[in-house]
Amino acid sequence: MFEEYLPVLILAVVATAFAAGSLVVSSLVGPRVPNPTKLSAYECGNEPLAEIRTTRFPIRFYLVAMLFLIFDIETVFLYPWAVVFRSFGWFGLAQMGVFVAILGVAFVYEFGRGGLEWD
Amino acid sequence: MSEHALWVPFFRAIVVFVYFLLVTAVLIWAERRIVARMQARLGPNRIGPFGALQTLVDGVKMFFKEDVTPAMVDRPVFVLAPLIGVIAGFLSMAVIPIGGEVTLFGETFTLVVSDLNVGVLWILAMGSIHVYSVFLAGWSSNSPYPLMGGVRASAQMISYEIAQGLAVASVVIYTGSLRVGDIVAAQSGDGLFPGMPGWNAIVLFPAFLIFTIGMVAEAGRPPFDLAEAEGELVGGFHTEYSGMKFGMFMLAEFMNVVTMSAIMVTLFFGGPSGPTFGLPDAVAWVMPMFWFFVKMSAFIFFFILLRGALPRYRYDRLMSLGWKVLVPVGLVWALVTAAIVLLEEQTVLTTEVRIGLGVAAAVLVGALLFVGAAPEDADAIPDERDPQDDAAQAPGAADRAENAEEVGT
Amino acid sequence: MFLAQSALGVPDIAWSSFAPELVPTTAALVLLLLGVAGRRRMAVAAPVGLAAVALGVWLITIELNLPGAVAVVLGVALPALVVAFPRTPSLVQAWGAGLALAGALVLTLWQYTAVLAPVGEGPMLVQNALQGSIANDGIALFTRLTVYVTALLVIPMGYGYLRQRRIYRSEFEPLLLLATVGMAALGTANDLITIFIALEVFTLSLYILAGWARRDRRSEEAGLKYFVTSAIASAVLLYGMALVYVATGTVDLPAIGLTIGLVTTPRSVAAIGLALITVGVAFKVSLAPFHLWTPDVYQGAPTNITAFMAAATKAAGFAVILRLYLVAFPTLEALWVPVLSVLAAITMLYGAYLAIVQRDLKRILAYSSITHAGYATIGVVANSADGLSATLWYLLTYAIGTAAAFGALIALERRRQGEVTFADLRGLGREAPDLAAVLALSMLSLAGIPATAGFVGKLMVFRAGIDAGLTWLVVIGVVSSVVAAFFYLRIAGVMFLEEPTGERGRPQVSTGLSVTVSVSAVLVIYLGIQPQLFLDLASNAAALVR
Amino acid sequence: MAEAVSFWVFAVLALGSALAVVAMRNIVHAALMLVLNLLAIAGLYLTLQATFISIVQVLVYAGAIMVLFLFVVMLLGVDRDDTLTTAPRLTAVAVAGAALLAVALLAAFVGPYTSPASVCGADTEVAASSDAVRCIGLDEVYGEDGQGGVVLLGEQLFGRYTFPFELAALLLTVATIGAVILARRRDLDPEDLDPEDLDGSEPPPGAAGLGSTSSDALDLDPGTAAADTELVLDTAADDERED
Repeated sequence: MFEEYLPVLILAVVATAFAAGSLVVSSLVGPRVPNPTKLSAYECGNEPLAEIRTTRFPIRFYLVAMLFLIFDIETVFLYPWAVVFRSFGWFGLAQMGVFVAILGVAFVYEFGRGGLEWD
Repeated sequence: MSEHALWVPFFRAIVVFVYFLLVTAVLIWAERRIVARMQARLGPNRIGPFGALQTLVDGVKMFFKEDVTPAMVDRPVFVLAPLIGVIAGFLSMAVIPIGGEVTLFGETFTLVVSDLNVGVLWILAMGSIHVYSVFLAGWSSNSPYPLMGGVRASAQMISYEIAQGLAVASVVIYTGSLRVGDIVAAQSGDGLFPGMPGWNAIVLFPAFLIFTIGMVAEAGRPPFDLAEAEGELVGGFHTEYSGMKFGMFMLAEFMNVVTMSAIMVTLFFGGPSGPTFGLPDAVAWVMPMFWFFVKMSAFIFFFILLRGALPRYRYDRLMSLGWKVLVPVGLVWALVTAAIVLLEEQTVLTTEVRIGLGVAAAVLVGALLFVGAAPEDADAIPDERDPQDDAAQAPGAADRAENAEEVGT
Repeated sequence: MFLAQSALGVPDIAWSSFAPELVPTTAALVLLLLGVAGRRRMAVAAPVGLAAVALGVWLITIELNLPGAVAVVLGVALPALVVAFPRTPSLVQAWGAGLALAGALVLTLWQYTAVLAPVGEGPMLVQNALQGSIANDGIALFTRLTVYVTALLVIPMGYGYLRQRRIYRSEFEPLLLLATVGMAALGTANDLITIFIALEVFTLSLYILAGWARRDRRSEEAGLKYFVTSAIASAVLLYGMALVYVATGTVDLPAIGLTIGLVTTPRSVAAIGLALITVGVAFKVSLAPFHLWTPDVYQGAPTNITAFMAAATKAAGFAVILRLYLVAFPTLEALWVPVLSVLAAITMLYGAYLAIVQRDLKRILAYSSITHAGYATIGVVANSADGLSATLWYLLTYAIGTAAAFGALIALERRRQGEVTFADLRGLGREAPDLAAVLALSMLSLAGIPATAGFVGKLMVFRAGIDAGLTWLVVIGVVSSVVAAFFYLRIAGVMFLEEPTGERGRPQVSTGLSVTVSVSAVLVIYLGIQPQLFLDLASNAAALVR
Repeated sequence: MAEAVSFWVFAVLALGSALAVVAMRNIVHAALMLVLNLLAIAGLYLTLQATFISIVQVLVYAGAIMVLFLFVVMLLGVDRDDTLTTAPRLTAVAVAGAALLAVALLAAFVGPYTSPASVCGADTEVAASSDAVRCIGLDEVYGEDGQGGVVLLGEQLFGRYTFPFELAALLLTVATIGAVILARRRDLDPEDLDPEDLDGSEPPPGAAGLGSTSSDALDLDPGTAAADTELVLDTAADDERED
């Protein structure tokens, strides 16, 4: 167990050290000549709009994230099933088939309601 | 996993780290050369043979560039975002075997950081962590283009994560194990007939197609590089980044190409397995590394070709493709795979029947794939709602007035 | 022992154990598809209908006549409805949902007569199916009856109302059906995991339904409030379940009941789990002091949905309470009986007191529902077979009375176009005597006046309480009933004794509404004067999977 | 040793980040702390040898739920100066409640699980003699499968828990319906609004009242209907902003 994850831990440490180290080194050796234009938001040369953070995003994105959550859970259910379904035979397939079919109805419903349209 | 000397884990981690870093560096150079060739240019050719050291020099140059941190950013998150990208990128390589068994100083081990027992899920999990890098870069910049680019890119990534997850699920269903080592081992034998490789790409062709599309979208590469469509969003989520922080994003992006190619090779093309041509054992251990590198390079080349050849996709089309085509096809294919596996187990299918079944299934799913991917008019449900709705919902203007008010507040 | 029992290989599927839920589940999915099928409705209805008929014929050939008949009827009805209402898909939805619920009711009764009590007179059998996920016993039977009857009443009741408020959507019936399925499944659930998922199925549906009227701020607020409070309650409940699992190492309620008594079980952990579970379920059935969400949600939600929430969630919530406390925690009786008793006492007094000072009738009924949760709890804390059957019976009568009351409110609300207060009731007895009579009848039943269903229920609950030695609680219950009778009777009095004020249109009673309120009124009286059949059923049903 | 070290690291990380979640003023920072917390919990699962659950924790919680959370933050357009403030009285109540629960849990667990008499205590003889099955590590339970518990989990999920598994599909379906309804602006099925429908062969119950009493929403007069805002989520859809 520990043996398995030790190399991963080492890799993580090495990667972090590499990434953070690069940032630190560059901040040490790089020049620093700030001016107001550099420090303002880039908007293709226009005067930056004031409050970008009050912008609200289209509800589409929320819907995508919500659907992602739902189908992610479905996908996650597929993995343990993929490993064990052989021992359940056709019953196992039917079981996942029903699950997928029910969510398939939800999917078709959503398709029909335009939930997947990006307009 | 047997006990090894303490240096072995360090060796594995560092070898893989350096390996992928080098391949990424070569990729950046190769891409510039190849795309240049496709555009009848020369590309970098000054530093080193054929300009091969250009990447190195560029990397060094990055250090001496000014790292501008605009005034409006959210500093801690602004710094964190590129780090997450690079770290997640390196970590997702942890389960990919880059070669076969090697013996070094009396220790025999496989050239992989660690063959985790949740292998393929580890890859997906790191992919889902990578989303944060993009999203947080956009959010912390506090500037219009990055914000839009970040949200767009993360929506794209999560959409294709599902499709990719389903394609990987087919592989797991076929193999019956989550461990990458098992998946590679299962592909090392012969295919449907002797002499044909037992690659999953052949048996699970639809899953392979889905994964191919998904990997390009996940990596945010052309033709799916909507997040940084310079015509609309300037640089996308990293517009406000400069200096080494920008360098990190660039590294992460190119590393993603390498990782995706490596995963593709591992899951669908048998990883490092391949013929050894009866070489003596002393040399034979090089062959798996060679095969892995060749296969991976082929996919990296594919990525570069895509970039050189294809125009950018439209964002709505991209999302439609992911949700309306890849997800349903992936789900159906996962079940079909399971059915085939069960048939295989219960009855002894003849090779002809197998091939027939496989071709039929592939044609069916492929047809679905292309029917779905056809231009919108072909599959759009005629929208009967809107005109009636506007007419019927008499104070439709009220609706809009409401919005205006709401936006104002 | 460690992770429940290990069941390898293909599990045994006892179809009859969840047959009643299959019908509304399928119907919900089909109606969901129909709702988006547009002009291609027939392309959905015909194959589904055909499949259902084929299934039905096959069932009949293997001697399952009643389920087969249900499948055939529904299979024929679906395309027929699509043909019959080509221009009003919403009617297809409403009728389809109604028929599916009727089918579920038929199957519930079939299940009882054919599987659980085949001889008819003998004691009811209990069925432990699907490796312990499902327990078919008295709780399951009564929950199904109550929930399906309520849903069946609510669909025609609300159809015209939703259309007129212009908040009808084709998702309404599927969501209502799925909520019903969730509640029925909760009534049968016999392990913690099934309980939690079933609970979430119906509460998630109800969040959406409570916020159904998107343009109405109060409905929005109701949806949001219900969502936030109920989600927190679910989290607390889940935490409690996790702790119980930690302590006992199993999620099966009967196994928990056995394990929790062992010396090796850390009781303190189980006790904290029990406390958190109690908080969670108290939220769900709105026992004071966890009732704060109830008035606002009941007032804000569209009235037909409020009717469903008030009537059916109580049944489902108490089903899980009964099962948890009587099956899983009987050995911790010393802990939960006093706590629940105190909660019940507070609930009865507080609910009745606050109901008096309300002006809005929906709020009055909301507080009334809180009060009734208190009465029903008496049967739980009695911790006896009598108490069990009393609670089950009480919930049935309460559900029907509440459905009738809200049905009458719908008619008034449609006239008034807004909230209904006492002023709207003045002289209703003269303007619309039938409606006033139904409303008065339901009030009498909720107040527990003799010759109505509510009286019998209250009597049984109080008797069970006294038998269990909880006289003080019953005294509080009686006091609360007297206080509550004041506002119930005041409603009835205002309608018949006071003069109408000003010009108002007649209350709008659609056909569906009038049928449903009449049926509920008849049921209220029938159960009040001829309770024997159902009482027998209830006492027979006091058998549990232990 | 390694197990103990990783436990303490992850436990401290989990606790610290959980505290940070409630202490942070900026909602995105708080969300990031929550991500860290979820990852630390995944680490704890890993320490318990439950690798599959651990990775699913990362995939679903950190990878999906928190992304949804961040998207909703974007959707609402939360200003960075928007701080999360709570009334001091409520904070006090919450702190008191949490402290009470913490003390109760500590008391409940410390007693039975650490005393020498306990089956889970250090006294291995007691553990060996009595019903000690609850105290073995997950490593041994998973022992055979070598896949981090996924085989055991799958066999339970698809064998014993078939019914709740299928119910979960219904739950996800309801969630889909809810998401679509929330994201849609329109209240009605347009086909049902077609006046012809209402005069169809069989008038729907209540249709008679439509013309006479009110032609629009029942609850509000037209003036307030326009002023009455929909849910923020709904109108937040500033549709053309993106393009």
